[in-house]
Amino acid sequence: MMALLLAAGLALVALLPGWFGGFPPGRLLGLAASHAGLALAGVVPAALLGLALGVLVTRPSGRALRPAADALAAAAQAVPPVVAVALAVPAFGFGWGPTILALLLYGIMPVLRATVAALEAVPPEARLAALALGYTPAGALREVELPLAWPLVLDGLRVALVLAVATAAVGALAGAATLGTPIVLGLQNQNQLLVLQGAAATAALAFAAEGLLLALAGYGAGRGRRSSASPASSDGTAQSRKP
Amino acid sequence: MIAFENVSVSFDATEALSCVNLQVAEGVLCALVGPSGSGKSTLMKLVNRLVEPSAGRVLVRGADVAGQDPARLRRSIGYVMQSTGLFPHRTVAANIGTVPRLLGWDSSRIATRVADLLELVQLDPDLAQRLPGALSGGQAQRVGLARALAADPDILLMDEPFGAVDPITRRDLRAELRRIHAGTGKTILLVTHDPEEALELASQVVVLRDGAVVADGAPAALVAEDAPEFARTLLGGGQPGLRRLSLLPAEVARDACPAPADAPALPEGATLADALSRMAETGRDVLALGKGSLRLEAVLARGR
Amino acid sequence: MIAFENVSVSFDATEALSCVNLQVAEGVLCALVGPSGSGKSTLMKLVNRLVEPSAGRVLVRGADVAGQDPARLRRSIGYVMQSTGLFPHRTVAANIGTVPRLLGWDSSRIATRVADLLELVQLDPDLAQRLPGALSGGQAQRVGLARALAADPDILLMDEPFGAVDPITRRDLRAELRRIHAGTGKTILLVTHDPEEALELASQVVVLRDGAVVADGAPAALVAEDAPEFARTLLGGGQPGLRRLSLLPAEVARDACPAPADAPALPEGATLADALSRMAETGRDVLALGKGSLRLEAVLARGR
Amino acid sequence: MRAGEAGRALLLLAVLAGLLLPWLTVAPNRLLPGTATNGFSGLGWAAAAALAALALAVPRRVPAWLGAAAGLGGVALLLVATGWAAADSLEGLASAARAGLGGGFWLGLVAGAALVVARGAALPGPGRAALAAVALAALWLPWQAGSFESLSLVVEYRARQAAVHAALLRHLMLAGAALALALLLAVPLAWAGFRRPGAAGPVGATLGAVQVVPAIALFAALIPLLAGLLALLPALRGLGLGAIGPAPAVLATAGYLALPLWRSVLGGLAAADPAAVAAARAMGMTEGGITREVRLPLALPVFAGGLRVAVVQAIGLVTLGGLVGAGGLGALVFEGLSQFATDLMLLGALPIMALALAADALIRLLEHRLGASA
Amino acid sequence: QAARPVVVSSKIDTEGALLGNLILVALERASIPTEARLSLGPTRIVRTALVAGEIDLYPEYTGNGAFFFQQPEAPAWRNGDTAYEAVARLDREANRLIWLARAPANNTWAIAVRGDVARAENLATMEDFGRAAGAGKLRLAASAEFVESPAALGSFERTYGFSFPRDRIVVLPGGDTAVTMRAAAQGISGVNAAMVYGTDGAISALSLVVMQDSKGAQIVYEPAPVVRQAVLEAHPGIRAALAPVFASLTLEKLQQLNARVAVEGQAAAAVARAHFASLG
Ligand SMILES: Nc1ncnc2c1ncn2[C@@H]1O[C@H](COP(=O)(O)OP(=O)(O)OP(=O)(O)O)[C@@H](O)[C@H]1O
Ligand SMILES: Nc1ncnc2c1ncn2[C@@H]1O[C@H](COP(=O)(O)OP(=O)(O)OP(=O)(O)O)[C@@H](O)[C@H]1O
Ligand SMILES: [Mg+2]
Ligand SMILES: [Mg+2]
Repeated sequence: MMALLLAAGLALVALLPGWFGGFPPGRLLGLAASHAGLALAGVVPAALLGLALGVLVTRPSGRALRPAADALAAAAQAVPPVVAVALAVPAFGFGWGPTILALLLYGIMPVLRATVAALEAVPPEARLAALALGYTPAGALREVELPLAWPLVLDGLRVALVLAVATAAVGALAGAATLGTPIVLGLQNQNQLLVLQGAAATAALAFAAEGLLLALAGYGAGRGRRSSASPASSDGTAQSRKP
Repeated sequence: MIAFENVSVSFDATEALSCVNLQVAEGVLCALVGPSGSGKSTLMKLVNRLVEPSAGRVLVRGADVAGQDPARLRRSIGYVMQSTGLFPHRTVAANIGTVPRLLGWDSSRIATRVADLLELVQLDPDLAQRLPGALSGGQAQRVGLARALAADPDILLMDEPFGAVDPITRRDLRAELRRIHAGTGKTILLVTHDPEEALELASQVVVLRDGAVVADGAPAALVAEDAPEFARTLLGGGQPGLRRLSLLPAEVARDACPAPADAPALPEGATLADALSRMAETGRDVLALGKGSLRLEAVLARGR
Repeated sequence: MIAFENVSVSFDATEALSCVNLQVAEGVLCALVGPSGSGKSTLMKLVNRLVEPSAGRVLVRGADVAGQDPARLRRSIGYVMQSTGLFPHRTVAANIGTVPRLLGWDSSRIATRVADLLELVQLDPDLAQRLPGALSGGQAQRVGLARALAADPDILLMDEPFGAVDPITRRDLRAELRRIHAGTGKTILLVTHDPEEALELASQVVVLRDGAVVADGAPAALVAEDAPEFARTLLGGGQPGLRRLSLLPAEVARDACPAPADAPALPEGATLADALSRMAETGRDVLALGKGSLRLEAVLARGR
Repeated sequence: MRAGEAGRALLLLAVLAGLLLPWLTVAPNRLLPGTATNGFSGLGWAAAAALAALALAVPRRVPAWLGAAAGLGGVALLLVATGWAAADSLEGLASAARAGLGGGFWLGLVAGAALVVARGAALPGPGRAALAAVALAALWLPWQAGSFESLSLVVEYRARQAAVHAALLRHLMLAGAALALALLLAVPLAWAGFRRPGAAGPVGATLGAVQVVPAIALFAALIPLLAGLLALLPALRGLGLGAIGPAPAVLATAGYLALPLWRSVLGGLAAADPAAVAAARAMGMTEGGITREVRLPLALPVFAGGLRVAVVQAIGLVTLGGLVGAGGLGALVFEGLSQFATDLMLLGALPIMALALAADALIRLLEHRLGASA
Repeated sequence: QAARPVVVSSKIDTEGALLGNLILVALERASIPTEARLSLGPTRIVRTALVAGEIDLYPEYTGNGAFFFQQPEAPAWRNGDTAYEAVARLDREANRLIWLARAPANNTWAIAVRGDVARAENLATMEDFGRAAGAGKLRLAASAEFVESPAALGSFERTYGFSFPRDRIVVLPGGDTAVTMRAAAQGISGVNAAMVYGTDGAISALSLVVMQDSKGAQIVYEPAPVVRQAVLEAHPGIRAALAPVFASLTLEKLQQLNARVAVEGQAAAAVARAHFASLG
């Protein structure tokens, strides 16, 4: 698990300076916990929404909505998270609310795109076979299309998660306790060490999240295919790392 | 069992089928042949509502399919595709057990059924836990067949089921199918590109061309001299006389008188064409067939 | 023209070919048959160095290919694949003109050549500006053939060239190939799954099994009674007698005496099997063949 | 959900937006939160007429062109009526008073526009072009007639018209430069990764590592880095490189774009039909020839997909250039941020979204062309 | 060197835009060639750019010298004159930067309370604020810097003898007074008191009341143009061109001008031109 190793290394980079006048490690850890929670709170609805939209626009009935959904996702992606946070503060107050909204906007596109691409890549014969055997459309989606699309969808989720962890730093601007706090403080006080600590801690968290996601997914896949003698159920990292 | 009444199907611009009328009786193995794009697959998909008619009615077991729940209907009809369409993420056993699971069978009953089916299509039980990616083409086709048979449907749709396998495996699978059809008496609709296969397996052959049925009848009738020209060319392959002989069991020309003691013997179940081949090989004009004999003139007389 | 001397090929764990010795003389159409995975494609790819032997030598036009520049060698050898491998982003004309362009021909010469080739493979010149995606299977196969012929190579490698087309188109393409081979005298290596095709087209048939040559000879010899069992089963299809008759032109059994006036006539170029079919169809045991006649006994006598 | 139901859901969304959320807000100045009016009471008869037109766009019986046109009419009417209502509501107030657009307006606009796009998507090419032209006219005419001049957003625009135009142009240039730089980086790397699959892993990991650095940190961290570099190599200054301004913005943005571009080029190269590649090799093409003549052309559609992602990201990310003195629409956004003036932020953010959408549509068109020709 | 225009810059905030535009207008009138790089970024960026020579001139606050030279506790920063002298000397010696004449307007940190709250609780000075701080009626929005720096909130607390409960502070790490004031005015997240700067134009528009720092707890932040010595030598006219402009910027005047930009939404350039014209 290369991601987890990287995460550990970066975490050291982030924490070590704490003993030499940098940002105190205790506070950094507290911020990291809050950061992780915030990122999760943003990425989960983004993932659900992206998945739901992706499924919707690949159904025969939702195909008409595809251009609109694509355009919306692109627009959402183009709003810089800082701006989204700032615009959302008057409506949502300080703290998590506006940040979650920004993460939501930012996370939908990767998940939506990955879901659509993955569902379109499902072999048409498998889909046809599912219908021909008497699956209802929903059953075919649940038991055939989604499982086959899963590796690519997972890739999209991974991207969204990493983006969310990196982006959650802007929550600092809205008063949420995140690893963006030392970054913004450092920027204001010209303290490069704080910026480095914040950035390294954020990166560490992102890698750790990625590693955990892949480990969880690999575990799930492994359980699903435990009984198979085939070499196909290989390590998830190697598969999803492929472009 | 299956009836098409004035059925037409249009896709956007193209008319895939126009005014098709066709009956397939219970227990019949009906072969659909015709050039590529003639509408064979479309005709077949009407039966389990993968395609909807733009005009006309399709009756299955006497009832119009239009009024039936598609999922229920499909579970009651087996379907085998050329590209197998096996679910790549499910083991062989899970693939075969799909429809029973949809029908809510309990798992021990499914397991028993899967084991029976593997035996029926002559697959090693060890394959049950493999994923389809790890099967050879012929094995995958057998799994596809087993999957279609799983819930013991009385109707089986087979769309070029043996298209992707080599000729040796193909011959095996063909024998398999004949055996299963004989043993179960299912109604089978079989799309094939191979005229020999159609003639050999089917008791009814339907020839399609440009979305219309141009011939429909017993195999022998379609290679006879009075058969429609297109069907004759398609099915006869330049030697309609020999094709006819290959459709007839040797018994029909048997002579009760015993053959000379040194006459070569013809095995049980051989066709008249087999008899002719054996005569050419041995240079003899009489063969022993069971207790009786088979004479060259009698064989040739049946080619008309 | 082409010679394999003690050639073996290993891929990682599997030995695809072991100790193959084989000669293909100039102008011969040699068919390679055998079950899937027996090494047919591998043998063919040795010729243009798409595969390198792990032991032994491959000689083309008398010279070991190992010493030759692969790109130059390949440009001098035509190659047709089952999946056509047409470039989807190039027009039919550009596809056909690929090797001439690589060889640096000027564009007007290429254009003339493309037009000639389209005529040779009997394609409408209007197709020249289409993209391959807009062709039917049979048309695409013809374009693939034309592309392989473009620089007029003296050697042509064809790997299941007619695998993906329906039987009617397939029969046309087969006739095409026979015509081209007869007209140009090229040395052709043809991989096919279809025993009938091999017997009908080839003057030399090579049977492979598990990476070894198990039979090599004239088609008739391989379905004879003394042929190796495996080859006989593979090629004979259960009726080796009739297969042999289908390999022989009707002339070999002709009788100089004229036939009765009402005897049905057999067209020029028909085989003995065709004659037998005609006899079965008409119920007659004498046919008119040119000025002479053809009698049933004479036909059957050749099946041995 | 059937197509008609999707349309009905959008219509319902528009109605709810108008009923439950503030549509227009009137405030004594641009900083104070205003008092809200909801869409229907504010717009009067126009709201009813607009909704009726939108409702006509929903049923599938209505032909696509008519549905799209009706929807478009409804949206246009909503916009114009909102402009008029804003003018009415400012009547007699001090000059600092502002009429701002509320969440209900934006949600209603998005729902209405989605309805039009969904119906318009069913039209043939020329029909879509005509629809787009009519949509532009429907915005342009009332804009020229001054129907929108009372909206706070337009007031902000009028106050710095020239600056907005300049920022737009500069934003495009920055995004273009970042994209070009990222291409220069990603294409050779992808090529190397394709030739030597062993190299792809580390390159992917490195480019991926950039993604996890928070954007604000990266943009800011580049300044001391560049300053140090320039101190070492003052000659670079002559090339127009500076520690502040476009250089860090373009560099940082390019860093983020490299990954999607690299992935799509690599994926595209690998996507070529193996049969076509095998055929090319068998005909005696050299490896270089195969790449030039077979792999690259066949990779283009895949590559266009990656390019689309990268362009949208570029337009979004370059905004942060406003923090490092690069200018562009980001400068407007951050000026708005520093005053906490919502409309000024929107004045920067809306063109960014519009640019992103336009670029997305443009590349999609290109993709379509490529897809059609390949 | 003389032909090179003076690169004028400013910070990316309302007052920065205003002062930067004023400088531009003044230099233009004095026929000194200029190149505008206004609203370049936050303090750090602009300061780095000036030290690196990327820009030539921008308005900075005297009190920031406390942080540039890392001596926040030094008493010199708490008086207008000594602060100016200190920063001018330090910057000339360390960076060859010249501080020109400053404006008599102290843009220092202060705390403002919602008008209705101030009236209800009778709050006018920091003493009043200190008394009310512990009562749990106030919720303060402030930047992390304001909360954590001993020279800011800490200095207020020490000077006026109170301690503001930390759990009643909404800390915004990059927080600008525009945000904190708006939060207090609008009551976002229950906030009713805000960190502000003395010259913020929006204070009265947002009905906030500034608590008087009667004991001078804060560092003095008076704006002044800072220019690179080499540039000043090349264009000696800069000094005379800018002095009257900055002299005109009293606290009230600067608040007014800021309000025109921040509250009324006029463009900073237009406001600057109008003010310059009013100077005659
Ligand atoms: N889903 C579809 N949309 C549009 N046209 C279709 C569709 N399915 C089939 N067609 C068209 O309908 C006609 C009949 O197709 P069908 O698949 O039934 O032919 P077929 O006889 O099965 O051919 P093949 O032997 O190649 O499988 C063809 O012209 C085909 O292009
Ligand atoms: N590139 C390769 N790497 C590893 N094994 C290979 C490779 N190419 C072929 N083989 C193996 O070599 C053996 C012979 O393959 P080959 O493709 O020559 O068979 P074939 O007779 O052409 O079969 P088919 O009729 O299926 O095309 C097979 O076992 C195959 O799996
Ligand atoms: Mg078909
Ligand atoms: Mg092969």
